[in-house]
Amino acid sequence: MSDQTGLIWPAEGNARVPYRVFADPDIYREELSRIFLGPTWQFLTLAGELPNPGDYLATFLGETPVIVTRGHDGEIHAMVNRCAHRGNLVCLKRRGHADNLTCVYHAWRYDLEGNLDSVAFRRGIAGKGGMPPSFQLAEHGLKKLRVDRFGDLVFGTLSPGAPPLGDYIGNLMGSRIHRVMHGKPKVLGTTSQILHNNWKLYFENVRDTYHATLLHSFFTTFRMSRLTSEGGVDIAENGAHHASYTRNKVDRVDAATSDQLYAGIPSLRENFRLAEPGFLSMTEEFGDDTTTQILSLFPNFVLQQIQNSIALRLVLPKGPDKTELQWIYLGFEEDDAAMTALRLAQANLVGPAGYVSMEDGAVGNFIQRAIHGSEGECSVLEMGGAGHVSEANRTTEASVRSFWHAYRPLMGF
Amino acid sequence: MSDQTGLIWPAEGNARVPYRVFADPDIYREELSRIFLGPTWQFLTLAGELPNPGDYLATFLGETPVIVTRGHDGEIHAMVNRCAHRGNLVCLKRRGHADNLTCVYHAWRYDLEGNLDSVAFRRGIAGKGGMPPSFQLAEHGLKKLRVDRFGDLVFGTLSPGAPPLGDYIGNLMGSRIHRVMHGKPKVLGTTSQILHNNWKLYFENVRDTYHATLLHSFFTTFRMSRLTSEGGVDIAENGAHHASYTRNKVDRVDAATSDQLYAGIPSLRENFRLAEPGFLSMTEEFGDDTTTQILSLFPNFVLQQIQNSIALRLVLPKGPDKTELQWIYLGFEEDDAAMTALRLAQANLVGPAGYVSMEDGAVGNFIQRAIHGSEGECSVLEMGGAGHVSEANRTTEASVRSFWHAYRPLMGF
Amino acid sequence: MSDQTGLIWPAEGNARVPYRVFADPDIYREELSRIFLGPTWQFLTLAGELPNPGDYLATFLGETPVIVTRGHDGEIHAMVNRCAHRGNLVCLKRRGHADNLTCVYHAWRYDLEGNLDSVAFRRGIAGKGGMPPSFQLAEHGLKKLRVDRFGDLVFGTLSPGAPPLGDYIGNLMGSRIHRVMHGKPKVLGTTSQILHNNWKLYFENVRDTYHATLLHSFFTTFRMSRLTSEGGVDIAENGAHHASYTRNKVDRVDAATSDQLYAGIPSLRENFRLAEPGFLSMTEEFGDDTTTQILSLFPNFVLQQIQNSIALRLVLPKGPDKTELQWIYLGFEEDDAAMTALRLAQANLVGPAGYVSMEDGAVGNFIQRAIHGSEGECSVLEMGGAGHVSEANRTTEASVRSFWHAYRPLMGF
Amino acid sequence: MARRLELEQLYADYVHCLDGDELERWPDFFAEDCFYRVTSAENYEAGLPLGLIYATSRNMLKDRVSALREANIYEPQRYRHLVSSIKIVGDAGEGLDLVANFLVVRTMQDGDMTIFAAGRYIDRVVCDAGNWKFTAKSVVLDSRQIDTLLAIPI
Amino acid sequence: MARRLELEQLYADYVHCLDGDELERWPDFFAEDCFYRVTSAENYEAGLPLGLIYATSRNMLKDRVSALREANIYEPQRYRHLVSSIKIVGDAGEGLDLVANFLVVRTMQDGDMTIFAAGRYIDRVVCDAGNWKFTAKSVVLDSRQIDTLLAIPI
Amino acid sequence: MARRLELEQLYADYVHCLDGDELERWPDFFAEDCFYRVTSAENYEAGLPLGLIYATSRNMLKDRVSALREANIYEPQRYRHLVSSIKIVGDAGEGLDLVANFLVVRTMQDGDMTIFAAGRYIDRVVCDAGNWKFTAKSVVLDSRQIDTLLAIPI
Ligand code: FES
Ligand code: FES
Ligand code: FES
Ligand SMILES: [Fe+3]
Ligand SMILES: [Fe+3]
Ligand SMILES: [Fe+3]
Repeated sequence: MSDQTGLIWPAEGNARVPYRVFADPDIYREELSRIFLGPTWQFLTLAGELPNPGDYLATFLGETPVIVTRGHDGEIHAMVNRCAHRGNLVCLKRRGHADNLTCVYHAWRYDLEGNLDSVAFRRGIAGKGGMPPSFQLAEHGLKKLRVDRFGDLVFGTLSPGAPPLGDYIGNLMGSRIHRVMHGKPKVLGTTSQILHNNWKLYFENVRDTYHATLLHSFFTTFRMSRLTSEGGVDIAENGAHHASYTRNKVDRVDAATSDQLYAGIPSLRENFRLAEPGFLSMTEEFGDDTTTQILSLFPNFVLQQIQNSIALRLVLPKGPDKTELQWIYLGFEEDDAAMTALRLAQANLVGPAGYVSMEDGAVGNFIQRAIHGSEGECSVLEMGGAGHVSEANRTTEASVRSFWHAYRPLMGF
Repeated sequence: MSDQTGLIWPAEGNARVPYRVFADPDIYREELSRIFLGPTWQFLTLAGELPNPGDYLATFLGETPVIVTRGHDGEIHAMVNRCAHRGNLVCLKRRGHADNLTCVYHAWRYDLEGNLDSVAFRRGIAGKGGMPPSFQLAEHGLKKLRVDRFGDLVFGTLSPGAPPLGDYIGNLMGSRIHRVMHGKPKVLGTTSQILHNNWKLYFENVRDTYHATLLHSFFTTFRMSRLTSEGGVDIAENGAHHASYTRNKVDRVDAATSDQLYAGIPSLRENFRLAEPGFLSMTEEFGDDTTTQILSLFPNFVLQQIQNSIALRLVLPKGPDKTELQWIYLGFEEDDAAMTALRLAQANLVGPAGYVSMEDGAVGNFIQRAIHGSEGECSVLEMGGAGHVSEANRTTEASVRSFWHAYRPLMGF
Repeated sequence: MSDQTGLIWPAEGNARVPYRVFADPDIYREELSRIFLGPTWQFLTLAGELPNPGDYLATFLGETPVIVTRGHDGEIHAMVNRCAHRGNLVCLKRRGHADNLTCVYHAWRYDLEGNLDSVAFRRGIAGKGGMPPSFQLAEHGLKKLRVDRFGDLVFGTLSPGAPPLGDYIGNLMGSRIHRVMHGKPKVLGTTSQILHNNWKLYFENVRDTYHATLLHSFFTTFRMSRLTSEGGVDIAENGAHHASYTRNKVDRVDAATSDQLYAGIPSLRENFRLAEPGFLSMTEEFGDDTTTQILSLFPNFVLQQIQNSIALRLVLPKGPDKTELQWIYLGFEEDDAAMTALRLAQANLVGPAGYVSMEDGAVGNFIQRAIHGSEGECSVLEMGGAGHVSEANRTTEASVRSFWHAYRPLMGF
Repeated sequence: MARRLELEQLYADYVHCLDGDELERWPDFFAEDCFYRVTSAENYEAGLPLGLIYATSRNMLKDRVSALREANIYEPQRYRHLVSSIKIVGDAGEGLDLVANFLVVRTMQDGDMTIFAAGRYIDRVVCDAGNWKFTAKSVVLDSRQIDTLLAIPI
Repeated sequence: MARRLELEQLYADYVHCLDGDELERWPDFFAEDCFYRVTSAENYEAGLPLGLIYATSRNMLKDRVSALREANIYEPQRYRHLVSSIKIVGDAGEGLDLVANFLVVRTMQDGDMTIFAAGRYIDRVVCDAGNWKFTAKSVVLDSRQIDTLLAIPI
Repeated sequence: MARRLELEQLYADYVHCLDGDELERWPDFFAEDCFYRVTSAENYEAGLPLGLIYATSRNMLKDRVSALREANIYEPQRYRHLVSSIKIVGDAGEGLDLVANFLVVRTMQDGDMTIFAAGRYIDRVVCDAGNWKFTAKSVVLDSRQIDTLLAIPI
């Protein structure tokens, strides 16, 4: 690899990140094949989005288009969305329902599992034309993904080398997923956000427990979360995933001390109050006092619980300096009207217009613009030391370092 | 070449096409020089578009801007649209009339054949400045193209190595051009279509006799053309060009059998009828029962006859994943009002909004999107076997294979 | 270098420029580091734009974002606008006022000279987290530029190797700057122009004394400037900068001869007259009869005096084929109402809509488009011979050649 | 003045019909005997008769709609028309001649937005039993280029 | 007819308020008891209740403004709204139902312009003491994508 | 109300004149004694007097047109103006003060379309013998950037 991109990682290891990895088109291309087509499990959809056999939707592994279907066998299947004949997109619509998958170009027909069923005029007409006898349907199906579920979350990979999904996620993350996904998911709505920055800058941001209360005034000003609240960060057994959490009802220091620690930090806005702060108060539903939990699975999935606002986020690379961030806002079938109303009100906190997430849509782009001409220099990840293991505090960049810990071997850096 | 782009063509030859050739910027750059600036003849204009000496228009060889003029000698001339001084565009307008070609930047003046006539202040002023004595006007003309005509069609090349135009086109294509261009062309209108795909994906599409009745429902549903109609594909003597044709009045199988062969193929829409189908009926003008003929000359020209709708199409590469498709809709001076009305009505069939061509504007882009991450894989061109010679049927990809047959040696693949 | 980009400069030296240097992305990247981050002084701002300590503005060295501040010490300072922590833009606004520079991402705080003052939660909380003891604030400041002033003009460089600013500018250019900047600058307004061409094509244009009266009809038709007027071009001692000047009240030849020399040149429009030509007449303010002076400092600064219209122009590269041209229109505090009115009226001459500069916004793009497929060929710079020294006439490309004279050694060409 | 507001409503209804994907209602904005074409300013100014979409009767408009629904294949997309500067330029016996400026933003299913078309409507309308109908509508596009394809009418 | 012009003025005032960065005046265009949301056509047509901005009272609109002024960080930017094809679609007892097309061009401080949003306003207004107020306003974006972030309301 | 429609017609006529390349008619929309400038919001808000185009009389507008016709060189291009949200903001003795939003799409001869300009007209008009004329027109562009060049007025 290094002979291809010539990148030499600094001796400081995960405590330094060369800015070039956020800008270099060659490195980006390598990531698409080594990471997104490599031995990683990537979120595809919620199982409930495909209730019936024949339901399908289109998504991506990195930049590779993928079809996800509910087969006649009742199982979820996924294949590359590229016809085996001449490479046309087999599914043109983002979601739909069909008994089979027929390519519009020459009407080759695949079943819902991606097997090639028929080729139009395979035998030619009146003994002329058609496919040669050597042509075998079985050899020309759609390229299939390995698919597995973790609860209602469906993941896929193109790599035979990826470990079983359960091992990939691990127990630590698994239990933190389960505590949030405690009911039958009901989608409240979706959105998509175009970030003009490298996908890793967003993933660093999500895993960055240090920034939240410094960049997002709401957390600090309204004591929704502070670094002085009880909380910490868990790193998965395989070192690749993270979950940060806050129990803001429990303070590690008293309120005055907390204010004092934030004194002079702009995110604490002394005189900023709301006319209707009611929507900020949380209704206990998880039974563990955890008010905020941000969980990420390498390389493209985020599960968010901020108070009662629950969302899945899917990170899709679109180029060295462009990323699509898809949001799926969730409630549960079990929710009563009041809970649904609360989730909708708290949705004001997150997403592209979110009181505590708006800034995350821009900060990656600020970095992307700032590093022009500094591709040879490095960012500094020393908060909390140089480690990348679980910590019972969030004044650390441990989970950001753990991202690079997972990234570097895959890339050969 | 292979050492430059590292592409190794598959052993199956023309029956396989690596998707990478549709996406790789290095291969695209090589195509611009090896094919579009290489030993190929490319369509420039209809002679009638430049009726008078001094008329000029601007077009392209690949991405290289070109001027085409009618000289004072009454002949058509073409030169690269780049001033010999500092490289400015000499002609700024797409078409116009001028007695000479004067560059706006420093007023260097060329005659209509591209010879440098004068250099502003060549002798300086009052003995100061000006060009050195060594400067020879004759050495600084515009770069000239070889230009030749085939009937009213004007072609050009920058390559001394290209064979004479007549030999390049050959007799088979020549006679098929003549049968369509049977009168004095009259332009009914023009348009231009931006295709978000590699230029070769469109050229494959045009030469693909297999897709028409499977992708375009009008052909099939209204029996304008079916694979079961009599027809075939001719490949030029040099293997580089093609002409597909249908005589839909003659069926190779009876109507019922034809319907049966199309049974289950989506392009046959049982219950789709028109309120005013009249415009679909053809007025015989070619005297040979040929209802559809699509002819392409490598690498950038298409002549279409669909019923009485005649159009020239010019394929201009604009990047690895962008192509401009220019349309010139034709009638003939000899047309009466009824024939003109019919051609205008049948123009609904073709172009960006055409009932039987709309899909061709998108399908190349579908492929372009589908092959992300599959650059190492190949499309499969086995319909009708592996050959690339004329066939009396269209259930074949022979003429698509013949495109690659012409492409590969030029590229060194 | 040649081994990196493989460019071999033609034997004719500065009399030839390979078109490839205007289009090749690799050469462009090299320019950003070798020229814009290299031993050149680049214009940053007028000192008067930052009157008070705490005033700041954001600009660029090439594509590298830069902050310019007025420090508490009353001096002007400049640093790269990239946080030493994780690379975020420290200043988000194009201009503003602040007592210190605090990064929004994690609230690291810098003083107005770029020294790191504090790191949020550097000591962690309750003994957990925070930066390691080894972390030294002094080692993590913003990257500082060398800053120096020439009168009210502020320049900066990132290179320790750049000579002192005064030596860089030299006496010849220095005196020509002083004659224009004879008062306390007052900004009348600003604008910015996006040029779809390589930055060097604009810089060639600015230094091209040959084109002005041939491309811009106003100069010629209204005798504002002609090549037959007295004038010349000065080249700086270091050969890198230029100043062209006209004294159009003094003609080198009589009016009739002048008209005759321009006969047949399109820029002389016999029958074009203005209803209100009054604004074209100059009010003497420089005491030396010089009616036009265009001065450029390598690689990105232009000082213009056209009659009483004074403007600074800043050339910012934005990609191989994109350039931003920023304009700052000036008057002086000493101006009376009549002079201000005259400068505003004469502003119609320059800028994106300027009667004598409109064309310069497009001509670079015309060249950029014309050289597609001609990257192997060269422009010809032989007007006035092959030299690049001061001349008492403008029918020469000496100052264009002097640009390449300065460019080539920096690039290793 | 009442008439002006009626005509502004006509254009408002017309574009909401197209933008709201109520194509089946679209032919009803035209007289049975009508002319509709989409062309470029280049063709229009050169006096070339071609239309990218070319209809000489309301039935041909209906066929266009049924083809879009039944026969043609194109990726899901929607238009958003902005119309301004509606102006009455003639009042011949056979109807009112109108011009108006339009802009069409096309949004694809993935969310990608582009300026798909900008230009002029050059129209003739008649009032038939209290309802204004187009007897002629020329959609004159400023650009000679169509991005990808032109499916939905303008 | 007078009413139509009043309603057109309402939309004109509304967009000049937003484009002129007079956000503090923005809540006054709404009744105290009101509903405002920004959503995508995709959510709207699927009947999904989510709003990217979601307010059930004028006070929540005021909080949005104070957050933009006091709490949230975003790069300087301005909107330019173009509105056309305002249409009254219902006249129930509780107010008038209106739809209108809009386009928003966003300009960043460096001068970069983009089509930030295009879509429909689906509104209800009531006349309160001679002033028209929105009791409900749904901003339905054609695109499912938001470029970078959505700070200023639409 | 009649006045409002007259003013809307004034803007409609004005943009059709520019978009239709009838530049020779353009100065007639102004009083003989008038002020016209094109500037950026940045200059406007900073109180800087500069205009990219700056005229203090109708004759200077005529000179601008004759320069575009006779002297200046630029690639063939056309504008399409969309105007909305025209609003009367003042009614001093010397005339009516108006603001309006505009968007200009520029189309080049090859068909390339871009958003060339978006912003506000800040105008003063007077009624002279039944015809409304601009005595002052400030074209305030949201963006500080001009793409390539500004030839045709806005
Ligand atoms: S590409 Fe799919 S059937 Fe031919
Ligand atoms: S570039 Fe053509 S005359 Fe100089
Ligand atoms: S990036 Fe600036 S403080 Fe972290
Ligand atoms: Fe955040
Ligand atoms: Fe086709
Ligand atoms: Fe110039």
